[in-house]
Formats: sequence, structure tokens, C-alpha cells
Amino acid sequence: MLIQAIITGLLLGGIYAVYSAGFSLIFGVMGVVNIAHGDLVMLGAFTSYWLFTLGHIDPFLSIPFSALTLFIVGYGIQRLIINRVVEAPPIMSYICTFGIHLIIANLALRLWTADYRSITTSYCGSHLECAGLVIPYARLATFGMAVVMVGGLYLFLNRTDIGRAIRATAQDREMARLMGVRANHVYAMTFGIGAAITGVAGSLISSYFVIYPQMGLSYTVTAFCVVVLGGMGYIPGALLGGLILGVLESLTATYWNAGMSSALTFFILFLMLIFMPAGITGKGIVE
Amino acid sequence: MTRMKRVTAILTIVGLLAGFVVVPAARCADKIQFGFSVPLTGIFGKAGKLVLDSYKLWAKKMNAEGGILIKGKRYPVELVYYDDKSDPGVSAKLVEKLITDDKVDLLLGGYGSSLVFAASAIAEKYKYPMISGGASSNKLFDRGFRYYFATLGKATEEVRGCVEMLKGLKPKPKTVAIVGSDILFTSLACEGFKKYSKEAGFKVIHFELFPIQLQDYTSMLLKVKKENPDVLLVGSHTLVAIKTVKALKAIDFSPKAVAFSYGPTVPDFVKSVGKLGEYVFAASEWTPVLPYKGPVFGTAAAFDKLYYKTFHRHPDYVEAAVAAAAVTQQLALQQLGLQPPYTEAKREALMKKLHDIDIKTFYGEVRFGKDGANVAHPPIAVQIQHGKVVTVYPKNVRQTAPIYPMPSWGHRK
Amino acid sequence: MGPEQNIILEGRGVSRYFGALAALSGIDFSLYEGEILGLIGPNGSGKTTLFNVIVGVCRPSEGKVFFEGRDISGMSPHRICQMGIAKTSQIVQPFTRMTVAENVLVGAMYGGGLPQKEAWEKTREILAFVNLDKVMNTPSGKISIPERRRLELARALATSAKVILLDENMAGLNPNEIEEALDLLRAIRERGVTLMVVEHIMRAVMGISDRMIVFNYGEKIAEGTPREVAENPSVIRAYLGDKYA
Amino acid sequence: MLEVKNLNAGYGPVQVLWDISLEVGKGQVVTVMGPNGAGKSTLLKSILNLTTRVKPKGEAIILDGKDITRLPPEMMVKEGVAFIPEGARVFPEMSVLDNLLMGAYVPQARPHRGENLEKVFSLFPHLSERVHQKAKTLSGGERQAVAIGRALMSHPKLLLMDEPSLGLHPLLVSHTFKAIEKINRQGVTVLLAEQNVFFALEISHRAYVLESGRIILEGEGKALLKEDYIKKAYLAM
Amino acid sequence: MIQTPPGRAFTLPRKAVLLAAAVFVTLILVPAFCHQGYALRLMGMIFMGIALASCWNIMSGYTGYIDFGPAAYFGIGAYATALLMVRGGVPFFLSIVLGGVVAVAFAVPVGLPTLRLRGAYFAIATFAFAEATRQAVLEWDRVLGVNFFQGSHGITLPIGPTHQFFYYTFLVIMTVLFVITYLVERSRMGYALKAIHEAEDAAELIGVNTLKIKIYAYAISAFFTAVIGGVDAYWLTYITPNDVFSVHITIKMVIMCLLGGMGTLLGPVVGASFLTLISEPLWARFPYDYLIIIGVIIVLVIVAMPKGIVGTLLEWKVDSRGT
Repeated sequence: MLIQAIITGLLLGGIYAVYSAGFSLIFGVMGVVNIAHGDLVMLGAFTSYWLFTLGHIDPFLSIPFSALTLFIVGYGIQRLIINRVVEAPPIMSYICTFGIHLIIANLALRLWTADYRSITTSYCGSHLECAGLVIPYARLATFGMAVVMVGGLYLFLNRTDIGRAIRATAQDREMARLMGVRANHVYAMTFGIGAAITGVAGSLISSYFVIYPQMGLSYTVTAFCVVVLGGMGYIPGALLGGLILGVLESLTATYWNAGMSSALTFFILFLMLIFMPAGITGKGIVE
Repeated sequence: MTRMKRVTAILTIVGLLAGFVVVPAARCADKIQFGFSVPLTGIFGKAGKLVLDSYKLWAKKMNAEGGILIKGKRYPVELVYYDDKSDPGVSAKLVEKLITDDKVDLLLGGYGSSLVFAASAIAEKYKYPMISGGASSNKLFDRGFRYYFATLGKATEEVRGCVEMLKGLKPKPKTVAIVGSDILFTSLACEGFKKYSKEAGFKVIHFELFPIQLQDYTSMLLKVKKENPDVLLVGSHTLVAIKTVKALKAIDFSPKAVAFSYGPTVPDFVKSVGKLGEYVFAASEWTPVLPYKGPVFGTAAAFDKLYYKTFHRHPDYVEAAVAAAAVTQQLALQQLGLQPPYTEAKREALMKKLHDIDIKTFYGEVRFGKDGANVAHPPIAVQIQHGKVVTVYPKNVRQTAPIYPMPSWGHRK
Repeated sequence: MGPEQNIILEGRGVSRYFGALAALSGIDFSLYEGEILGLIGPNGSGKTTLFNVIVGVCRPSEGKVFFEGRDISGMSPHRICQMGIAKTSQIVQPFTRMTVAENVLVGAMYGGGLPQKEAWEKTREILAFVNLDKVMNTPSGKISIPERRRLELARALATSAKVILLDENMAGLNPNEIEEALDLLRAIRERGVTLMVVEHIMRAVMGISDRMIVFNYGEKIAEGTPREVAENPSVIRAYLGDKYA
Repeated sequence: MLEVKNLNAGYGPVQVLWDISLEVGKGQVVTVMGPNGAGKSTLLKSILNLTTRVKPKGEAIILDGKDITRLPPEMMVKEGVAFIPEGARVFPEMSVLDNLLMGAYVPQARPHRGENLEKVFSLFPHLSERVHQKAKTLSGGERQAVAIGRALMSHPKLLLMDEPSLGLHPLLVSHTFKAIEKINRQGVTVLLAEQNVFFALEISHRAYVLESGRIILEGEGKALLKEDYIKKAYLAM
Repeated sequence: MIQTPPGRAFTLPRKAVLLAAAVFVTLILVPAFCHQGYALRLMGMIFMGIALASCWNIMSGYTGYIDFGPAAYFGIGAYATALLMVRGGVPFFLSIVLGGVVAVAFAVPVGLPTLRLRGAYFAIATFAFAEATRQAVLEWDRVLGVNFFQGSHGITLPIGPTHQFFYYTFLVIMTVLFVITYLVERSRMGYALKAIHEAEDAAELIGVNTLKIKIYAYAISAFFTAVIGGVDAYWLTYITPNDVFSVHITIKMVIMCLLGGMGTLLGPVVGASFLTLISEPLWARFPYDYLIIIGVIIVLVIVAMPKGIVGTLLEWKVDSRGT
């Protein structure tokens, strides 16, 4: 029972990690708390949904499409809107991204109605059973993808020129510009990449969570928790934070009460901010 | 521009607000305006749209006949409605607007218990009868209101049919687990499941409510699986039902029966989960196969047909209850011969009439108790069989026998 | 007025570490009532850190600071300010959207503990004293650099401080302005305020200080009158390198 | 090589520089001296277009005959201008290697990464032992070396240096200046803003004295040392 | 000799105060001439919006600490009032004041640690607090096996008196908040709040006990938010945790204040009136596009006039005076 709960939690945590990694990246580089983040998950999920419904493309295969779509969306949002408030006091970026949330979520509602949708693939629900433990294949694959995505993002930031430019811009925007980095472009790239990986998360969840236009905000909130747990702006922290949160929720739901899991999450989030603002890893950005 | 002038300008705007007096809309005496607030956006936006469609269908039907026939004269129906954004405060504001600003003749009910709560309080204050077809919280009826009615049964009653059906099955289930999301409607359904399960002699071995935001149900259901109940009862709406079914499959948990309070009857459900939705039970108040019949829409099947023709989808029991609410008010007006304009005295007469009304409609019999709840309506149970919603209880109206026990996941095609 | 021999502020073995780096190690110092004490040393030698420790911005890792005989180490900055120690910052931080007068007023009300009415009187008096009365109603973001420097001083004065710590208050001023600033510092001393001055402009600090302390690498390497300090070989080495020592 | 004419600049509404004109000849080291806050850093930043230009009339910044007055800062490095800021300002959370590689971010510098890295390591041999160390863990002198190396990685024609001696141990200061001299001999023109007049003037061909945002004096390197004004202002003699 | 006291650049001249008083008197008289329930309710809602935005303004507008959790106090106030009235039979007005006191009893211990956080951390911490409170109220009964908050079943209040009653109640609360904001702005505390906003460390260095001042502002804000929550509960007659602790309440407060202008006296008044007045025709005509339009307006305001309506006007004024 305990092991099952932990495994379930880890599998869930992997998903949390992917969509939180994008959030963490955007915060770490630009200091923007992206309230529209969950809507990017929603857009990714819908991309997969439509490809599945109209083109019979498996959600796992639609990952490149949703990554590309979301990259374009993210790049555009940053270039057109957020670049104009990135130097302003942080409240501006919160409210601005909230405005963007309203626009995206309600446009989606307009286009796709409020229907609850979900993708039921042929292999949906088939699972691995060993030693009395149940491990759904789709989730296992998702978990694998999650680890690959977060690891890939980490490597991308550390090993490539653009990744290096992103980190440099985050640490000292002016100096980075003097190295020839077009800061606005790099910011837009960052947002695009953050959005793309979030879109991937959307595709990954599309096969086992329910998709609807208003789903975004709750994903944003989870991303808050994950990122604070792992250390804001620290990408590997998102993986750790996601896994911890997943296991925590699973354990509370298993041994106590599912109702308490979210109260407990917020309580822990609150305590973390007060006592360990840099997260469990101690590597988050602290203002 | 000096600061003084600017401040003056701003204060003038406030002053203008103070003088905010809305010119009453020009009225036309030979039609009847029905006003309602309904959630078109926000969390209830999806369901609210169904309510709106239902009223539109009714209005269209009436107007096709030239209007409601009252004392030999036909009065066309006009609907005046606003989106309350799923916000109770807005709902209250809108009902007040409908009454005092738009000066509508009569009201119709909205959707969602907390919204209807706020709206009906305003209706009560202004003495406007309100019949709701989209809210069933028990508490709505505990307030001693005289002007509030509902065609739906109380939320806890709704699930009675399901439990009674389970009681009659062979082999009789012994243990049940009840879970549900923690919003008013679904938690009341859980209460109802608990109450009737005890009455039916089932042992409730698990009872748990979870937050509506809960993203992943697997942990919670794994816990239930460990307790191995015969039946899983879920206080649900569509989203919860879809998530539950998918999680059940993911963890390979197949109790002998799964019953939902709401959700599987909504077309989204089968569309989303496909074959996974087979064999689940759901509570209902109405299905098109029922042998009900009445004025306006004719038989239940006729209503279904008309609805499908208009909106290209089949109505669920909420849509039927909503249309029935409008029909009930219409019949009361016709029986009383009350012609517009509707003064306070006429509205009071209407309210009194509704308290003794006993009519038969496509939705079944409508008879309100002292508290305004519909007491004549028997709860129904349905099951998903071959991707279709079929009525399996009560026995006298059922289309087919329930399939029980549900085949386990591994034994399905 | 020469320095009296009353110690008003005293540090004993004050150390401050940032991680492994010792920004201050074991500093002892005494500030006598009424004097002007100059603190010099190359950048990063610990002068600003010492100021921050005195006013409570950071706690001393070791050692204690006494003000009028009371241990003030570890107290919060506002408390220390209310007791009578004010500091001006190297980087001027005016409340840019408030007027010059309001900036000073905050100091008079909170640091000086005056009710609003008296605080206004005090503000006016101080603004006239530092020659800012003409710009008193200008938003403080819009005044010139010398004016900003004087505003920093005025805010510190408004708190009725007995000791004011000046952190490079003359940076960015031209020689004429430096002369004026020095005159102002002397006038402040005449008001009975004890000053502790960190300054890079040697000429200025040499000219005004009664005594000086020289820092290097977080340690005190010399102490004495300006002349004694200027002739101290270790000081010359620290400043100009071995070649000139 | 670099010609600045009638530059008026500052930050936002605050003007810091008034009518600055100066020239830097090819292959020279030119120093701008002046007290703290006189506007030396602002001058360098203005050349890089990082400040607000005030009252733009007849101002011009010409590099090798090309007008770069209004070029955005991120284009400067492509024109061959590299900047070493006050206090080094390395990217603290990045490794030494990443810092150096950032210097070679512009496309034209990327192919020369290898050779430039070698050049930097030969100039500052101890850096090669610390390539994977995070920059924030370095000492002041090492950071300065990284900053200089980072600037060299872009293969610059002109190097702008802001107070390279700031906060450094005197021994390291002379190292730094020796490095600057070496770099200059390899053909890089250097414009230096410096307080430490002895070291700076030792290696400079020409110098300007900046006070309160205006140039008040200019002359040949070591000759300036003899000026009374310098003695008085900076040596308090 | 200086005639007028210096430093009044950011407060109202005396004539404007008189004008405001005149507006107040007019507003008192409105219900005598206008019996229309909807108009009065709409105005009541505007007053409530102004009052809520003012609460947020006192804390976040002046200090720059972005509070994302005022819904916690709104809900606490609503629940305290409901429970006191329904269970304790306490009269309404006493209940809302006690609700405010309960909120303060929460605000102080919550504020002490959170107000040490800065930027996004404070915002997220307050948000977490509000969500935790909502969940706690929702789960309380079930977890402890009691029958107190009634979880998602909510609490029914007696039907309130006439709409004039609520009109006046909100008018009074709004006016009190307006006057408090005005007084705070001119008081010692107002200067300290602005100083904290501009340069908190510098403020601390010249003797401002910044934590204490922030706690005061937070507590005042919490008190009135709770009072308004209490009145709203009575107005709606029925509350559930999901409605009164809703993040939408917070969002409304923030947006109204931001549109009008943070840290200005008239900002909340203008922002709340503006938002309500443009909303009314918008949602009626475009129920589905309404929120998209609001989203676009928010983004445009943030990009084009980040200081809000009042802040932008003030800036023009300062500029035109300066040149």
C-alpha cells in the first residue's frame, strides 16, 4: 500500500514537474509569475486532443506539434506584451499575465465550448502489474517523458549557446546585452521554450486527465507549489518539487483524506515561503 | 487643466452615478416577459447553457402557436436573460435588475444551487414566484420561502432510485463505498447515498469527500480498492464522473457496480470515456422513454425528438426539468386565467395556485410540497449499455434489466 | 571645539563574515563625542560593512557595539536610529515620489519621534540649514546630485541623531561642491552631532577629520591624526602599492 | 579609432555628462580619470548607448569611421567594442568557462573560440585550473581576470574598461595593468576609466580628466602626472 | 514665511474635500428619489467594489506589497458574521464588527512572518494562506467530526432588510474607508507607507519600524475586508467557502485598484466605478466575449498606463507643472 502510494505519487509528480519547469524557467529568467501558465497546459492538451480526434494521432506523437504551437504562442506573448512590462514593478507582470489568462481561457471557451473532453486511447488504462503494484503504462511513459524533458531543459540551458545566453540574461541583463545578446529576443525565446515544455505537459496529460477551457488556473496554482518547494527559478528543483508534491498528495489521499491534501499543500507552501524561501534545494532565487 | 478641475471631473462621474436612474423600457402589453439569470460563463457555464436552450425551446414552441393562450387571448413569450457569470452576487443583482429595471412580468429559475439561493432570495423579497429546474440543494427548501419551487427532487432524494435499484439486484451487494467532490450538489448526493444505503441495509465501509480541484483520483481510489466494496457510489458531476472512470481503469478497480449521481447522462461522458463508460449507473429524474405525457410538449419522447431536432443533441433530465418548470408556470397561469400585466396580487394568486397545483406533463407529475419541492416525482436509475443511456429502474418503466455485476476490466472486450 | 573625551560609540572585536569571507575581523574602535572620525581604506576593505553593523543592517558575527554604554548589537535598524544613530547611504535612496520636504519629514517623525506638526517645523528648519528650502516641494526624484547628497544628510539630521555615519557622502561632487559639503559637515558638528565619515576623496577626509582609522582587508591597519596616518608606511602601501612605500 | 563629439548624457531626467568630446587613436591606451561619481562610468556606458542621451544635438560617436551613436548596446560587440564593467560583473551563477564562452556569443567570434580561449588562459594561467568553478566563488582578482577574458573572447578592436583596479589587492592591480598593457600590445585599443592614476598613467598614451561630468584637462600620459592639479586632487599633497 | 504646509502635493485640496462631502450628501439622498431596486443594488455593488479596492489599496497600493490573499479575510468576515448571527443571535452590526476583529486576530500572526517576505514570495504566500483557509473551512467539520462550518453545504442567513439598508451600509463603509485612506495618507503612517514602497531599507534606517507599519496596514485592510465580507454574506443570504473565499474576490480587488491607480486616494473610487460601469453594458451585450474584452482592457492598461487612471492623470499634472 505504501509503495503503491509512493509510486502513484511519483508518477503524478513527474507531470507536475514538467509543467512547473516552464513556470520556473520563466520566473527565473524574467521574474515573471506567469498566471496564464495553466492556460498553456490547456492549449497543449487541446492541441493533442484535436490531433487525436481529427487526425487520429496518438497523444505521445503529437508532442512535437504542441511544443511547436506553444513555442509560437509563448514567443508571441512575450514579444508583444510581456516585454513591455518586464522592467516594471512585478505586480504589473502578475496582472498582465492574469489578463492574458482571461483572454486565452475565454477564447478557448468561445472556440471549443465548455465541454469536458478527454482522449481515450486504445491502451488507456492498460497497466503493468508486478508484486501487487499497479503501474499504468501511459503514466509510466509520461513519467519517463517528464524526466527526459526536465533533464533536457537543464542540459539545454547549460550546454547550448542560447541556453547560456538565457542564463546570462537572467543574471545580468545589461552585461548580456553587451555580449551581443538581444535581450528581448532571448526573453521571448525563454518564454517560448517555457511554453513549449508546458505544451508538452499538456499533451502528456491529455490522455488521462480531463480537458476543458477553464482548467488552467488550478494548474497554475500547482505550479506555484511545485516551484516554491523546489526553489524558484532552479530547474532541477522543479523535478524534485514535483515529485515531492506528487508523493505528498498521494500519501495524504491514501492515509488520511483526499480533502486534506490540498489544504495541506497550501499550508506547506505557506510554511516553505516563510522558513525556506529558497526551496528544499536551497537553490531558488530569493529576493 | 488644473488639479481642481480634474478632481471635479472625477467627482462629477461619481455624482452622475448618484443620479443613475434607468429609464424603464417601453412595454408592450400583449406579450409576457419572462426574466431569468443563468450562468453562461464560469464554472456553471456549461450547464447554464443547457438551461437557456431549454427555455428557448419552450418559448419557440409557444410562439409558434402564437403565444400562451390565456382566457381566449394569445400572449407571445419573450425571454429576458443575463449571464450571472456563476457568481451568486451577480445572480442576485440580475434578478433585482430584471424585476426593478427591466420590469419583467414573471421569473424563471436559473441553474446552480448557490446561484439560485441568492436569486430566489430576491424573488421572495419582491414576491415573484420562481420555479427552478436546475437546482436541488436541500437547503433551498429549508428557508420557509413561499415563492420558491423546484421541479427537481431534493438532491439527496435524487439518488434514491439508484440505491433502491441496487437493493433489488442479485446477488444483493453488501458493502458500499461513497466518494464525492466537495461542492454543494455533489456532497448532498453523497449524503443521499449514505442515507439510502443505510436504509437499504448496505454497509457503508468508506465515505470520503475530496476537493473539486483534485487533479488525480488514483490515490484516493486505490485506498477504496483496498477496502474492496461491492459497490462504489460517487457524488459527481460530469467532470468527476469522467475522471473517476478513467482512474478506475488505470488502477484496475472494478467493483460489482459503480453509480454516479450525475454525469453519465451528459453526452460529454460517453464521448470522453468511450467504452470505459459501459455499465456504470447514474441517478436521473427523467429519461425520454418514460411514459409521461402532458400538454405543450406531449410525451416525453416527443420532447426528446423536438429537442434533438432543434439542438442536435438529446436532452438530459435537467433540460427536461427546466422546460417542465416553465410549462408548470404556464399551466398555472392558464388555469387561473391570469392575463398580464401581473400585479403583486396576481403574482400572489399564482404563488398560491402553484402550491396546490397537480398536473401531468411530459416530465411526469408535478406537485409541490409545502416547502416548494416537487414531491410527485420518482427518482430513476439509468445505466450505460452499448454507449447508450438506458433506463433500468423503476421496474415498471425500465427499458431493460440492469447488467450486474459489472464485468471486471480484464474481462471486457 | 575639540573632541571631548567622552566615548559615545564603541566597538569591541567586531567581526562580520559573509560565508568564508571576513569582511571585518576583530575591529575595535571608539568614537568620542563631538569629533569627526574619518574612515579610509581601499574599496572592499570593510568600511561600509562596519557602518552596516553599527546601524543594525547586519548583525556582527562576533563582537559587540556599544552606544552611550548600551549594547546595541543585533538591534533592528529603526530602533538604533531612534536611539540616535543615523546613516547616509553611498547609493542615495530618496523616496522619489515624495517631495524633498516629505522625505525629511519621515525622518523627523519616526527617527526623531516628533508629532507631525513639530516634525514639519523641524523639517523646515533642517531644510533651511542644508540649503534645500528652495526645492522642498519638488519630488525628490527630480533634484540634482549635490542636492540629493544634502537630502541624505537632512534626513539623517531630522532623526535628531547624536551620531551620523556618512558613507561617501561626497561622491560625485566637484571641488567647489566638496568645499560646500565640508563646510556643511563642520556646521553639523557645531550642532553637537558626532560624525563618522567614510570617504574616498582623501583631500576632503584629511581636511575635516579629527582622527582617522585606516582599513585594509577588513582589518584596522592604522589609527591617528590625519598627518600620522598619511605618513604611515602601511597606509601608503595599501593605497599606492609597494612601489611607493 | 574612436571619436566622441559633444556627448550629453545621463540617467532618466538626471544629466551627468556635459559636452564630452574625446579621441582614442588606434592601438593606444587612453585613460579617463576623475573622482568617484565624476561620470567616468557614465561616459563608458554612454558610448555603449546604455544611458539616456540628453538634448541630442550634434553628438556623434564614431568608431573606425562608422557612426555608432545610435546603435543598440547588443550590436556594439559586433562592431568590435567590448566592455569590462566596474567590479567585473561576471555572471555569478555560471562557470568560468561559461562566462568566457558568453564572451564569444556573437556569431563572428564563435569560430575563434578555441584560439581565443587559449589566449585568455595564456594571459591568466590560473584561470585554466578553475574552468568549472562558479564565478561567484572566485576572488576579486580572478573575477577581474574572467571579465577581461570574457571581453577578449569577442575578438574586440576596442576595449572599454571601467575601473579595473577597483577593490583589488595592490599586487593584483599591477597584474591587471600588466595584462592590459599586454593586450594593448597585441593590437587592441583600450579606453580606460580609472581612479588609480599612477598605474593608469603609467601605461596610457593619453589621458582626460573628468570632473562633475565635464572634461577639464587632457594630455599625454605621464606628463599629466606632473600637473599640480592631479597631485592635489588625487594624492592630497 | 510659507503659508500652506509643504508636501501636500499628493493629497486633496480643501475644496475637493468639500466637494467629496457634497457628493456624499447627494448619495445619502439618492434612495429618497430613486426606489428602483436594481439601480440601488448596482450602486451598492459599486460602493462595495470601491470599499474592497480601498482595503487593498491601503495595504498593497501604498506599500507595494502585493497581497494576493484578501479573499481569506473576506471569507473570514462572511463566516464570522453568518455564524454569529445564525448561531449566536448576535445583531448584524455587532456581528460584522466582531467579524473584523476575528480577521485582525488572523492578520497579525499571519502578517508577522509573511510581511518579511518580498516580491513574488509575499504574493504567493498570501495566496497560499487564502487557499489554505478556504480548504480548512471546507474540511473542518468532516475532519474534526463536528458540525460547525458545514463545509460545502454552506450557511443560510436570514433574509436581509430592504435594499436601502445595504445601500446605506455600503455607503457608510465606503465613506469610512475613503476618509481613513485620506487620513492615513496625510498621517505619519501614510508617509511611512509610501517610504516603504519607495525604499524600505532607507525607511528603516531613518527610524521607521517598517514591519510594524506594514502589520498595521495589513490589519486595517483585513478588518475592513472582513466587515465587507460580513455585509455581503447578509446581502446574499447564503454563503459557501468556495464563494466567499474565492480567488475571484481577490482578483476583483486587485484589478479595480490597479485600473484606478495604486497608492492614490481616488484610485479605488475611479477603478471600481469604471470597471463596474464598463462591465454592465459589456456583459449584457457580449456574455461570451465579455471576459476576453476585460482581459484585453487589463493588458492595454498595464502596457499603456501602468499607473492606472488616476496615477496617469496625476503624472500628467506633475509633468505639466514641471515644465
